[in-house]
Amino acid sequence: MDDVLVTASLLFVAAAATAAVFNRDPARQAVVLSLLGLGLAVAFTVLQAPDVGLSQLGVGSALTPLMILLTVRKVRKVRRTEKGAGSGPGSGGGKRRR
Amino acid sequence: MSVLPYAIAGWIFLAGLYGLATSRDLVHAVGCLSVAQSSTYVLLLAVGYRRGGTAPVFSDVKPGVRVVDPVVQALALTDVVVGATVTALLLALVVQTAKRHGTVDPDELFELRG
Amino acid sequence: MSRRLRLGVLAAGLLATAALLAAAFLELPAFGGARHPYGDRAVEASLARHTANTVSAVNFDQRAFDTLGEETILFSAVLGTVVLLRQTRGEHREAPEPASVPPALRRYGLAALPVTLLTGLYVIAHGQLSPGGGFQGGVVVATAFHLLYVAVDYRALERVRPVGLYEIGDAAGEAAYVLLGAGGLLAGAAYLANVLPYGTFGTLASGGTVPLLNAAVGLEVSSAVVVLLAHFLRQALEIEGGGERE
Amino acid sequence: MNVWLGAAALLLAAGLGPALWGAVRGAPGRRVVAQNFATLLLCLLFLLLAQGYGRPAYVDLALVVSVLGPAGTLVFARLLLGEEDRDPPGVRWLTPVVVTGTAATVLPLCVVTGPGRATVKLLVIGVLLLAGGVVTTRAVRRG
Repeated sequence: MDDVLVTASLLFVAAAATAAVFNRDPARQAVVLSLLGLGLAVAFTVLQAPDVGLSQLGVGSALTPLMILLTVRKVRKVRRTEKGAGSGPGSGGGKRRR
Repeated sequence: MSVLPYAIAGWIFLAGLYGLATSRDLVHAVGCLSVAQSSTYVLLLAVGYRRGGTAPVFSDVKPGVRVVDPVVQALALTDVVVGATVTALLLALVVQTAKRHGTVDPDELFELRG
Repeated sequence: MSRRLRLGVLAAGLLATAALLAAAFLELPAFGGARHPYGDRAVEASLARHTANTVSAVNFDQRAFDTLGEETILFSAVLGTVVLLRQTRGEHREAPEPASVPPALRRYGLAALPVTLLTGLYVIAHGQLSPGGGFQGGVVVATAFHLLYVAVDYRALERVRPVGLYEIGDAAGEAAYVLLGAGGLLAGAAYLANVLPYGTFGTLASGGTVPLLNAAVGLEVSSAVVVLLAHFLRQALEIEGGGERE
Repeated sequence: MNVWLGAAALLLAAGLGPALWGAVRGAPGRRVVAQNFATLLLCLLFLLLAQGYGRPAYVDLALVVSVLGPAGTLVFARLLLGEEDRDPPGVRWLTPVVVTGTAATVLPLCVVTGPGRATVKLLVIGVLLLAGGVVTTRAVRRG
């Protein structure tokens, strides 16, 4: 039974890692990376390393996605400001959701 | 079964490298780097695993039972958290690049340089 | 270099790396083998010092100096991020518009914040007993505050999070670790040696210096993550203006 | 043959596998729903593993998922979903799946554990999971 769980969780991790690489849009990649983090936590637990699993859960479930999505938002904002810079002083404002 | 976990660690590492090298967006590249990094944790824990062993934490089992290797776990656990802060540093560099050059596409950045 | 040539070079490099990895993996001891000399000695040493969680014992006792290095990497990474993400000339701050949040979500955020905080502190405090410790619990504690941003409003988060205080907390955690190490020298042993009485096995006060170093790491990690996220949030939500271009 | 580990393997293959499939393709709304499913199932998976390995200490992982999982989904709901992602497909299944899944996992575990501190911890995790599931469904629905 142990071997079945180890194999299944590692295959899940390998699939999630491959999918994360082939999702080229960073915001959508963040969702896949969060699933990769959860999968790694399971794999660590079935390899009898709950300490590492906890560490991975803390980092992967909320912290890393939050940082990536905030970076994506900032990069988009900078690009928008640059594009609108020629058209007048009203650029860069606009309505945005937070 | 005896090399499958090592092979999976190798696969994750190579997949991460491939994504890093072909990335068209620096934020995506940072994500791929963290994928490649996670392969090291899988490899370390696979090396330390012992069949039929349990976690080397004696809060709810008696000392003397068969346990897996705690040394590799200690190595992996600190690196997971420290790795996240290094990811943050790289993302901060990406923000700075976007501000300076108005793009985060490595190819366009290369052309800007001349 | 053309795109096709680049892909060719990449493919050759990846294949060569794959071959090297395969050769190395075939020489490794088989997965799940019974022989773990370092692990067995680490468990013995940890039990001799009354620490139930041998992983924490390795981190904060047997390899405490290595953890000091890791902590310093963390500290410098945070320092670098803060420097890179500071407000520059030509940028100004604009207060973001308040978010409209359904009352149920707001109630959940306010109720889950103390529960998450408590969970994080529990994970830190039981580092030497059950799975957990300063690294893991610190991240949970820091995430707890950001429930206010995702479930309530950015301004609610800003009210409970004076960033300056957390910057001090980050430095204090690092300093506490270094000074606790020096305590070993004062007691006439080596730097970061476990010089305190080991206590009763399986209680919160067991393990000598392990719980103290663990708490120092918890303080540093939680403050560090709060500071990091504060700067990312400020850049993404408040700071406007492109900054100076070359 | 350990029933709990068997159930965990089944949950991993039949629960987390499809969740990964949903999270890697399609519109952001669909992906976030899949991510939310994954965190909720993960919590149940950790409870089953803790029982299967006979290690009550592993329950801490489920506790951490039950508070951080919803936080992660709320991050995506706040920063990734837009107006066009209102009411993504599959979201109406979230609450029923959470309620049945939690009841089907936590109640048998409580019976096996018997009264005591461990049961209280299990019930706390169950309540957190239900509250998190209901609230994240609302947040994802709004887009």
